[in-house]
Amino acid sequence: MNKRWEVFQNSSDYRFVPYIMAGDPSEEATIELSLALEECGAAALELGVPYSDPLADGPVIQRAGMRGLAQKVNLEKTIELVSTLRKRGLEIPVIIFTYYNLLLQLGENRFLQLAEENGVDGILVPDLPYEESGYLQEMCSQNNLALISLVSPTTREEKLVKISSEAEGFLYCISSLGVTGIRSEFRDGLDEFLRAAKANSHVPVLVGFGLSQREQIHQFENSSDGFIIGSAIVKKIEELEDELLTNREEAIKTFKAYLESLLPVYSR
Amino acid sequence: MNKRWEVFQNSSDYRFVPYIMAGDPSEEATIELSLALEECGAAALELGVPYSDPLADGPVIQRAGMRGLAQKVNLEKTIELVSTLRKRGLEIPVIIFTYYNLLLQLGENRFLQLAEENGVDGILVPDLPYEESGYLQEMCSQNNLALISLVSPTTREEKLVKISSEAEGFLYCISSLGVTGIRSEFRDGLDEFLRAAKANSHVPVLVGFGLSQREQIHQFENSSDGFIIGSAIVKKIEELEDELLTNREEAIKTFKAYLESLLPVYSR
Amino acid sequence: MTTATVPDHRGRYGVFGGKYVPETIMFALEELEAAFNEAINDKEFNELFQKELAIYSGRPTPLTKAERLSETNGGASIYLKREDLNHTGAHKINNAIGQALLAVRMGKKKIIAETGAGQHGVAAATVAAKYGLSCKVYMGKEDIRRQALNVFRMKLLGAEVIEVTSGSQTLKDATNEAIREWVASVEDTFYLIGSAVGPYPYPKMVKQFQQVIGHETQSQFTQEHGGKLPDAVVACVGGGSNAIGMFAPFIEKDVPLFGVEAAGLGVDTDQHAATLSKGSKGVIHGSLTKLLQTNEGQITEPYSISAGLDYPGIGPEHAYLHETERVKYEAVTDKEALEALKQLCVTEGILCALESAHAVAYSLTLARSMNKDQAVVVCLSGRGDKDVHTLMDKEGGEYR
Amino acid sequence: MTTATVPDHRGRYGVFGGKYVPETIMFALEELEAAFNEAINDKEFNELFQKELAIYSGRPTPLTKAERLSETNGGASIYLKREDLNHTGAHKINNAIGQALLAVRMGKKKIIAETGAGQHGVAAATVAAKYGLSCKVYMGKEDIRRQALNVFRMKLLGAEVIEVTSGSQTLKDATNEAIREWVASVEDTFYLIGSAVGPYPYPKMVKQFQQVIGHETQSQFTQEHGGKLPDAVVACVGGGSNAIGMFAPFIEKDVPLFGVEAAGLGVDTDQHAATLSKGSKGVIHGSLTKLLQTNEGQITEPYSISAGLDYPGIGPEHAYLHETERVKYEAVTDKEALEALKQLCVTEGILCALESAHAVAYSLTLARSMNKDQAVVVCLSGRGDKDVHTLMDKEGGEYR
Ligand SMILES: Cc1ncc(COP(=O)(O)O)c(C=O)c1O
Ligand SMILES: Cc1ncc(COP(=O)(O)O)c(C=O)c1O
Repeated sequence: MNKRWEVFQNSSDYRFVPYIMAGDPSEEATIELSLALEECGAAALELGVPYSDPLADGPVIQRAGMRGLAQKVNLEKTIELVSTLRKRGLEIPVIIFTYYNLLLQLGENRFLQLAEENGVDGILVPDLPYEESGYLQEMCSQNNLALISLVSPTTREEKLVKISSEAEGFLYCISSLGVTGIRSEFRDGLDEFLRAAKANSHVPVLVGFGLSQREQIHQFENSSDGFIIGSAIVKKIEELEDELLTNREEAIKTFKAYLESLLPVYSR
Repeated sequence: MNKRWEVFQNSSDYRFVPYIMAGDPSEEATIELSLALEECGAAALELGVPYSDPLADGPVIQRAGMRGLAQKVNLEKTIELVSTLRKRGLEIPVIIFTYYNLLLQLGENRFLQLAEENGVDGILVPDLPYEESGYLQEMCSQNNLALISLVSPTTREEKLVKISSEAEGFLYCISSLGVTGIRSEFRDGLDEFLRAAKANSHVPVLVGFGLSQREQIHQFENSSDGFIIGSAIVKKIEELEDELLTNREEAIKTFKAYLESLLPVYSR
Repeated sequence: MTTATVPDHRGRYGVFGGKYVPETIMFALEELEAAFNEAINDKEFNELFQKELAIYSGRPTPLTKAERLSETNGGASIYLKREDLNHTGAHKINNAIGQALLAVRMGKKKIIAETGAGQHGVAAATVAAKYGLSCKVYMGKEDIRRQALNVFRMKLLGAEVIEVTSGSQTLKDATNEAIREWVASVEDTFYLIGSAVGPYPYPKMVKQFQQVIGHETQSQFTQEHGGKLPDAVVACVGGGSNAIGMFAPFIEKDVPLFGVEAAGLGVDTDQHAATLSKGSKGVIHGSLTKLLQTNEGQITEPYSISAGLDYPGIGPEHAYLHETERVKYEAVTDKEALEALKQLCVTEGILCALESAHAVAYSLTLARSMNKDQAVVVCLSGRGDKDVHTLMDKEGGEYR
Repeated sequence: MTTATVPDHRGRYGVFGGKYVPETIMFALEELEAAFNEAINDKEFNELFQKELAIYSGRPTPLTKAERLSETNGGASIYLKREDLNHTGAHKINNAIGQALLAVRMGKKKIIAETGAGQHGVAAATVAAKYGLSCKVYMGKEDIRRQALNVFRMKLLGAEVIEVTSGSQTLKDATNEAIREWVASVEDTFYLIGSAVGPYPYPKMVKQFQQVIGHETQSQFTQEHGGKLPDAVVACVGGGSNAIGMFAPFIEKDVPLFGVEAAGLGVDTDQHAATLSKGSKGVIHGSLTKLLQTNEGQITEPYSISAGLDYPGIGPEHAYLHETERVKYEAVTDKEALEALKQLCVTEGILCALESAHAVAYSLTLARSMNKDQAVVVCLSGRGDKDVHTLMDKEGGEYR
């Protein structure tokens, strides 16, 4: 485990992990947004890679992907962006969120090499379930990269135990069925599922999918070690698109204000 | 047999029998046209009854039927028109040319009664072949009305002999396959067919369907006793439609001139 | 029962039937009659016909129990004889194959046909292509406009589609025109009539080629029900070919039979095609039958939402079966047919032809008046793909 | 041969196949796999499936010898497996019935499906109506516009058609969206996939339900030919369901097999759907297979005149059969397919689907290279009624 993960895991904070799309609305914006997120308390960063067929994502992130694609951002460029982020001072772990096909085309070895060269800490492949992840898991272990595992309320008990206990970086607990997006309600029995995950995991257990309000975040603070927010933040970025391209400084200020309103005090 | 048929049958002329549509373009026009035809040498007159579905007729007579229908001329009115023709001096036999359905709806008995009352001499039903005509044939015989029979180049020898020998009024020899209309050529072997008809018939044998020019008429003068012209005359009437409605006298003059150009000298 | 002796040797079903055609084509009817009689007594011809029905058109068509439709509706069970599964989508092909094989046997190289909505035209063009015959299809100008897709299909199949501009420019005029053409080309041309109408021997011939519907139904039903016959048999009636084919084996048996005509906007309006319910005796297209006409004998234009029922006449055997009361003829409105079509869609996943929907509609009424342990068989004469445009127009915004 | 052991227990055909889906639906795939394996080992289920195929869809479909087509073309005899005669007009219904029966067995009340041209959507809506399930069909906005008739048919059948506005608004996006919906409603919803694609066990399941095509063909052909097998078998390949169903019983036998992809405007242009000929290894819709993509892995929009072949991926078993060279995959252009469609029309009276026309086109080439005493069997996967609009647009004035 690298230094950045150590800090992440040893933190006693209720961890905030944001998701943003690389290149949305520009590479420079992504850099500034990432730095702003760290400043506002992000414990790690998920960096999405634009993809033509993001079948685990809802409309908000789909649109972000389209914007990223329009910027011709691909997996390689996304990884290289991490190097820039490091140069600009980003210290939190960065996880590349990519669909499997992009990884396949780049080649797993090349990915690992680039990840290492550019300061990437983890990878999350939403369409690579545990059953299919054996090879990548092994390669990642050998290369000191965390392959982030997901578990869902529909994950069978036995499998939940297995995934939880093998998880690296953090364990991503899907808080609701469906694709990424903003939700107003969560399933019953979620706490139980989270507790079972926590009981078996050696790494922080984070809850994600659909969180968009401070109250929702509070809901999980006893049963988890942190939370992931994607669509709500990406939506804000969408709103700020024009400003981010023309008057970035102002936009970043607005963005930070939004984050402060969203986040619980303890995670800032 | 009535007087008019006697004159017709005893004539030594090459007989000209025209066909016109009742009510085309008006009842009055039909009267004047009929008289003009007699004046120009017609030996008998076929008076068509407008019908919605004239399946033995080509486009020219179909259109004439539409004009007649527009004048609300029906079978009964057509028969009554004959009475007017008689009053106006027409002396040649008049044959009502009607599709069978019109006759059926009027009722065969009623038809016979009206025919008698109005001076009708014969009836021709193009869709009532020999095989179906037994009853009507008998009724006509009893009422002194000629049911005009048709034979075609496709009529079997045996049947040709039978129909020819039973024919009344005149025998209608169809000179070409197809519906009524104007044709420029006739079948080979037509003379032979006509001669066979003549050999068996007790009444004049007339040739019809498609004749429109003097030369065509000459073609049959040795093998038949006369000819029927329908579409060519009806077409002329169609050309004269407006004039027949607005300046009938002039129209009738033109019509007569046309007839003179059409007809062989001997049949005028 | 009463029909064992019809048609008589003059082609009469009681007073109905006969050959009311110009003398010019009488020889062709005789030639056809002779060839037909010879063919149906020839084992080889019958076997060939059966083989073509099987390997080309996909017969036997199934008899599908409409479980959810029956349940929803209550009363008797409803069975569907699936003529919609035939090649080209309706029963029309049975007859077209039969007549085309006969044409080939007679050495004819050309066929002509009339069509209204284009279903028979497509069937005729299909068999012409299959057996290497040339094909002219007569179609009213108005119908050509309404049925552009079928016109295109016929042309794809190599047929010549001839626009008929006479009269009301619809089916009856197309038929007139086809007969006119036949008169002109009778020596080398086979006229392939599309329903159980026309001069003798057509009504008999069409019945012969369509009775496979009834025979299959009988054997399928009895097999499933230990020899029992259905308690009622229902078919729609345009010219009457699917109905007569369906009824054929049951006429002599103790099975209630129902023919369903199109009532259009209602039999009490002047917008319907209920020939038997509202027509009178007359001659149309070579046959003495019942038809819609003025009291002077001018044939009137019928109306129905379904183009295949939109015919002013009816086959002479139906006129006879109506007069002898062997078959009951009912009329179903556009609206009732549409409702039935939709109900069949959502309960059975079958989009039937608008024509067939008339039979389905009546079968629902009938089934409701019967017991749960009884069974009604309906002839589903065709599929509804051809009618989707009409339905879309009808439904307007509702489905769009 | 080489395929006796595929798929392996992880759903792999060699390297291809697998389950590349979000963790949320993994349990549903397991549940499905278990239910499926149980069902196909249950005599009652299999009998029910066979019965529904027979009495609802009209199976067996015939194997028609295309005499005039073969003659015109020269060379081997061509036989057509008539999937066009199925209820709803294509082989798609075989699979839809199978999956719907499985859904019912699993106690699911809702089905979802994706569709491109609407053929699978109609099949899904059909079986949903028949078995009393609710049905949502995902369809790209662009396809909804192009296929208004099929959209209307689905609605008539009671299905909800959901417009997909993401991505290129076509089939691949509709599939993405259906999967998203499935992820959200996985607990009570059955995803009815329309081709031999998707995560395991779908490719296996679709093959299982489509193999009736090949089994019937084998028995029909051998019966007619004293036990001899055909000399070649040809099928078009979109996702690959009709082809895999047709090939199934022949894969282990010594019969040359040919899959035909859509070459669109030509495999050397960028307007084609020749996944195997021109694609590369990748993951699409839950399965590792070959697909059309940029070298960075963005999936590209394929093109074919036939909407059913217009898919950027292909079932994983085909990728495997391609790699092992057990099946030869060829590509046929729009133009060649159109020519073949027309030739089949005028020689056999059969208007086939544009998809199927690709298989027909290649079979002509193949037959020409073979002897008169040999036989090629082509899977005529569907009828062409649905394509008449496209053909009319293509032909422009020529047919109008
Ligand atoms: C599907 C279908 N059913 C019924 C009919 C009516 O014809 P018939 O009464 O001859 O069966 C037609 C005629 O076009 C038709 O297409
Ligand atoms: C008639 C027909 N054939 C073939 C296909 C291609 O699908 P598959 O490759 O799954 O058979 C389709 C798909 O819509 C179709 O409608």
